Amino acid sequence: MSNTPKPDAATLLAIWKKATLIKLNDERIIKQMMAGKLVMPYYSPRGQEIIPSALSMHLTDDDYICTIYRGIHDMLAKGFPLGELWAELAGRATGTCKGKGGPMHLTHPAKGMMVTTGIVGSSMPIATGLGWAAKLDGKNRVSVANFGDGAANIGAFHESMNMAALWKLPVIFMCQNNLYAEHTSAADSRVVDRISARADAYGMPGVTVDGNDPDEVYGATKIAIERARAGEGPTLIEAVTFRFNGHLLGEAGTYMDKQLYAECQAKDPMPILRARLLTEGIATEDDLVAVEADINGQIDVALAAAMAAPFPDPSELKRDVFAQDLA
Amino acid sequence: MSNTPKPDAATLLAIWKKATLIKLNDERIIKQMMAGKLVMPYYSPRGQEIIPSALSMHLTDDDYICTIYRGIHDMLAKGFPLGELWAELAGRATGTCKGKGGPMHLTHPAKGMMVTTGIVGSSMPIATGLGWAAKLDGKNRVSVANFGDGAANIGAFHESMNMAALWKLPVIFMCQNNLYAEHTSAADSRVVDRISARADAYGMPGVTVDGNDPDEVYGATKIAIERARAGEGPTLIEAVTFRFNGHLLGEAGTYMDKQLYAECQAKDPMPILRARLLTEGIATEDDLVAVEADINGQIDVALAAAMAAPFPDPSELKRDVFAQDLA
Amino acid sequence: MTEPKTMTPKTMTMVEAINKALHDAMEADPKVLVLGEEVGDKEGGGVMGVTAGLSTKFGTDRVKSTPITEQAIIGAAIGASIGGYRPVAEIMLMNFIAVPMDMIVNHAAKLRFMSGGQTSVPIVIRTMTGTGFQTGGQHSDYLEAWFAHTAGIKVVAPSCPDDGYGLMRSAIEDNDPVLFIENLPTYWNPGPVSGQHVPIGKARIAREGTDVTIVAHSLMVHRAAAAAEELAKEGISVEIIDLRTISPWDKEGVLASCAKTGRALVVHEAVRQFGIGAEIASTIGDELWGTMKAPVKRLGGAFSAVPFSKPLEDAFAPQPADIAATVKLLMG
Amino acid sequence: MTEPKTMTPKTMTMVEAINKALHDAMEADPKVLVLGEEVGDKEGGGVMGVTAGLSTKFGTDRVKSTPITEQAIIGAAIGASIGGYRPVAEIMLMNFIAVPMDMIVNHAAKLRFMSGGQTSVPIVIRTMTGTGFQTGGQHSDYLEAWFAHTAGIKVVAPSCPDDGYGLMRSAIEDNDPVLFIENLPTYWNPGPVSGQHVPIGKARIAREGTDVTIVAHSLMVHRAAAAAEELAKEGISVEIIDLRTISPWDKEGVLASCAKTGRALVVHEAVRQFGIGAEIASTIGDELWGTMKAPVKRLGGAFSAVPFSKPLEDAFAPQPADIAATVKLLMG
Ligand SMILES: Cc1ncc(C[n+]2csc(CCOP(=O)(O)OP(=O)(O)O)c2C)c(N)n1
Ligand SMILES: Cc1ncc(C[n+]2csc(CCOP(=O)(O)OP(=O)(O)O)c2C)c(N)n1
Ligand SMILES: [Mg+2]
Ligand SMILES: [Mg+2]
Repeated sequence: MSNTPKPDAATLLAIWKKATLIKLNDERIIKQMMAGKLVMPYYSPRGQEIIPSALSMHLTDDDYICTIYRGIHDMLAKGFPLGELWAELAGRATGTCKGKGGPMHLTHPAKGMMVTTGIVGSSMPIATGLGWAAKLDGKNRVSVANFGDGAANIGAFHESMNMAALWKLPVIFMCQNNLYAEHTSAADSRVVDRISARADAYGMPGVTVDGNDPDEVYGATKIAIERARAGEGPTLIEAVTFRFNGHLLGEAGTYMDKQLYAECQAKDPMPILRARLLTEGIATEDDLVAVEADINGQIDVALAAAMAAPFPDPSELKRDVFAQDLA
Repeated sequence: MSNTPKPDAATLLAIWKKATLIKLNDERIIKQMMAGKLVMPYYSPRGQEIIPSALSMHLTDDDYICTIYRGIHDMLAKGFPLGELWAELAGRATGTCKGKGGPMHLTHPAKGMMVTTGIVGSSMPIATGLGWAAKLDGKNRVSVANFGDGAANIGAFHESMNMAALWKLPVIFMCQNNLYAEHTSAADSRVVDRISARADAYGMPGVTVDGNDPDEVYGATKIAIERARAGEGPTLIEAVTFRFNGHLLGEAGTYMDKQLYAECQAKDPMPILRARLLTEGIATEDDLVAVEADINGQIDVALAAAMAAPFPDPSELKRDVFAQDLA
Repeated sequence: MTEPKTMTPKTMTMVEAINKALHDAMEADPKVLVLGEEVGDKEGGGVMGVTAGLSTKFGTDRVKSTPITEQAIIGAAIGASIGGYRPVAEIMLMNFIAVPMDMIVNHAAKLRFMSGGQTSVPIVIRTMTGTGFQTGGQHSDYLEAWFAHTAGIKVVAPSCPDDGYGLMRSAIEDNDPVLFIENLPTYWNPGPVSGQHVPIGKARIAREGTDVTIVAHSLMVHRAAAAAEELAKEGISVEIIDLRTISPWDKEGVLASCAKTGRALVVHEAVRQFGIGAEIASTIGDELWGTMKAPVKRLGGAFSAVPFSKPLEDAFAPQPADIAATVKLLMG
Repeated sequence: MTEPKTMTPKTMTMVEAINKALHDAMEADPKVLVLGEEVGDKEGGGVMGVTAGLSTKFGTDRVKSTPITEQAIIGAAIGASIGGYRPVAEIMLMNFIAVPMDMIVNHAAKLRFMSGGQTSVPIVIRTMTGTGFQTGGQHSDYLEAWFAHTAGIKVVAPSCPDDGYGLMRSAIEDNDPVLFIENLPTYWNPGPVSGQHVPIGKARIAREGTDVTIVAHSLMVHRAAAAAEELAKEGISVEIIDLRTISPWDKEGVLASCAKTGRALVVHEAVRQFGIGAEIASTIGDELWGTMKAPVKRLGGAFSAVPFSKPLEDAFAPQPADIAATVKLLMG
């Protein structure tokens, strides 16, 4: 991957900022949940911050993304407004989905965040359709389908990849391989080592990158997105990473290989990138602390506003079922 | 494919006999339908005779097969009794399925013919399950999933191939690639040329053979079945062939490439194999004519018996819904 | 319920009427797309010709033949609709709708609600079904009940070409997903087509009468009509309500007719048990409590898969004679 | 309906009861298999522990954790069952059942009939669901109506550990496919378990009463019981029929109770429209025509996806207060 495009210093800093927002936001969610102040099923993306942060360097608000229950990092990287996020997590009427969707269905089309799904594999066919719309529009938009390693074994993966390749749609299939699907390891899910190798079956380029390395993710996504914008069709990217807080917050995690966990911890991208920014002189400790403080401040505001906001009225059950309200 | 096992003279003759039964049976069905004496949706396998005929040389009644609406050739090659076949096609109470299943659901477990499905792709997950049963039984049985080229684009293909490879099940995925899926050509269905290449995605061997060549089909299926019986897992075989009577009997066929059709006609396996038997001195013209006459005689008997048999009583709607009859 | 049509109609088959509606809709709105297996002219314009001519006229960008890939077909339609288009997706036969069920029920029907109204899924899913051609257990089912039970998707099923045209135009312009069910055996029956839109959610009085109300849709409207003809000879006056829309169904229209006749029979081809007739019958029983002259009856398909053999297939779904017999039972 | 149990019962949660049933069934019959996502002990013995201990005890050949591959899971179960086994397949949550819908409805439910009885599919499909944990639109639905409308598959839904144990044993021994619906929010409620088989198709009188019959299943039995307690204070005597089996449902048992009380309310958590309550209500209305004292009422989930926000989620499904209010309405 040595001759793939690399992020410059400013971009690297921008990636870190997004990643830090994701990480601090995750910590705050967990804190609130532990304190019993927030109740929801939470699939923490802690550890996967770099993938969407680097990817989103190449996206505009016009580009589409679809993601999964674990996709808060994808959303934040694409610019999801914090206030509407927290209000949604708290089930308030001021949430982006008026509290109807919750963490598993975060949606914000104003910034291209079209669908969050709780059904494994289902982000892919829909993102493929958005790619079709993008192609018809002729505005060089791309559509990103985020999904996990486990999703690579379900039928919807196969059908979407085949259709997107056949129709040369501007779709980036972004497989965030965090080594586990719920409690199931890769070895118990498939024989082949690399998910990216499955791209061959569709005549599509496929590439595996270190999902914790901003250079690799930045480079691979740049190539894929340029390819898509140029009308050359979809790419499958497998970004290898890890999720530190298990599948669902609160689980025991006994299924996880302890040695593997330790190895992954040593590769936690957040301290590594932070250290790198300092080492490479891209920022000073003060700079970084200031960014962190600023982000925490933004979260404070969003959280406070969310908690103060009203819950939706029961009559909301009759709204948004159809375009026209139910009687 | 030069060092793969080849059929000896007796086996070649046996393959031709099965193939001839399939061909003559097909001709008779069409004759009856044209005369208005048989009414049903008919998906003729004319042109695909060699595939199951050669494959079944390696199967016993204990081995399982699942097939599709176009699978009468698969059934006959495995030994489906003609009388129960014709009675079923004629919708009679004496049919193998008592007239309830019809041509799309031919079943005859006594000889290992477990499921015929009308839903594209669905033979594969079920054959995979039969492979699981076979493995648990520990009797070296194999399970064959027959399906078409079009089915290779549906999700069930992906899921079954992955599971069978992961669990090392004794399954033969037999893709009968007849170049069309209904009215859709390969080029409009997928980017990759060879369906067998998709086996790589599952860590499974995949091979493409000329489905009209008894040597190639015999050899590839022998290897795959031996592999399966030895506990080494599944194989994907793509047997390239053609179906001469279109998708559904009676269709116009205007979608078909005329030149391709002519090329395929020149490769019709039935006259070629017949000529070969004579050239190689495996049989005399008299031998072959005698076989043909015998088969036609058998069909006469089956047909006459079917037409004389009673239709099922309407009370049959209450039977076989559950193990216990409905009230 | 809607007023009778007044324009001079043309005679068309159902196939022609739906084909014309698709042509007119694609002409009227460049955002309308068509996709599905064999829908393009290269593949014959649909196995039954319902989409004939569209790809030639509107191009293969807007009219896309697909591989056999029902999950991706509906997924593509959902995605394109969220992206601003109005795709009409074909699922060749209704039994195959089980394959993309997740896409339809968990996604198409729910995205508007789950997003708090930020996204909408204005797609039409066309599908065909019906007993009568001996296509057996996996090619004949009516499955409208599954979708009527699903909030967020509308279900329509025309019985005549005029409604075929008019409901298709309305379905495409509707801002929500619509499942559009076509009956195969009556595809080539001719009928007048006025070219008017037919509102979703409004039933049609297919025959006026005073003694008994029969509520039906799709093929069963014709079987009910045949029964009504016979019953008329015996002096029994049957009113037939063609639901046209199954969800949201025209409760007011149905109740008004039942209030008038005091007797009701609901007929559908789908399996009777837990079919849509149950909702309609229990609603009539509840809302018109104390005013009906007889219990509300239901007829539907047998509790079995659809059989292949002709005599069994004929016995599976309600026939005019079954309908007439049940009406007589209601007349006491 | 069945007689009350007489053995000395142990106290167990629903999770423990079903787990024990699986253990006992696997012990009793070497042909019983278990498969699904995370069902093995390596993966935690099921996300809720329902299959805990099985793979350790019976080995990973008989108890197989699968990839995320619902079509292959059900396909594998069907194939293995035709091959002579009795697989218990888990679909982790009921909404995900939309993914293998084709396998269940077009195959598992139909193969016996379409083969004229030559093959059978003795599988159990376990699944879990229910509102209450704010899991939102794609993780909470009750979809029993789809399967009740499908000939060839049975549907059961226990409300208490005793029935959880007994129905699971019967389901596994049944020679037809059985969909087994577990309620998540009451998984850990303890109750007595007698260790007896519970026959499929027989309802249970969960509470005896004389004024009104409430027909319910799963969680709604508990909500009905809470309502009945309140109503008792006002002198209204409620009889609660716990259906336990939804298809084939215990018509005789339900009708006997309704004939006694003369008033009926059917309650389920699934969306009310076209839900299973409609079949039951319209059957009561028809069969007990002229003898009921009030119209048969139905309560069910709202006509929407299940919402995330707590107050909305609470308003979605019938609460004891809604049930009590409807009973009072029936009492006039
Ligand atoms: C169709 C379907 N099956 C099962 C589930 C339950 N489930 C939720 S997340 C998950 C694991 C998914 O793993 P992966 O795709 O690797 O994504 P990750 O959670 O690791 O990000 C499973 C099995 C589901 N949501 N949808
Ligand atoms: C899930 C599903 N979708 C669509 C169909 C309609 N259909 C029946 S056969 C067929 C073509 C199948 O082609 P292929 O797999 O190549 O098999 P062939 O008929 O050529 O033998 C289609 C689309 C179906 N039966 N099932
Ligand atoms: Mg994962
Ligand atoms: Mg083909």
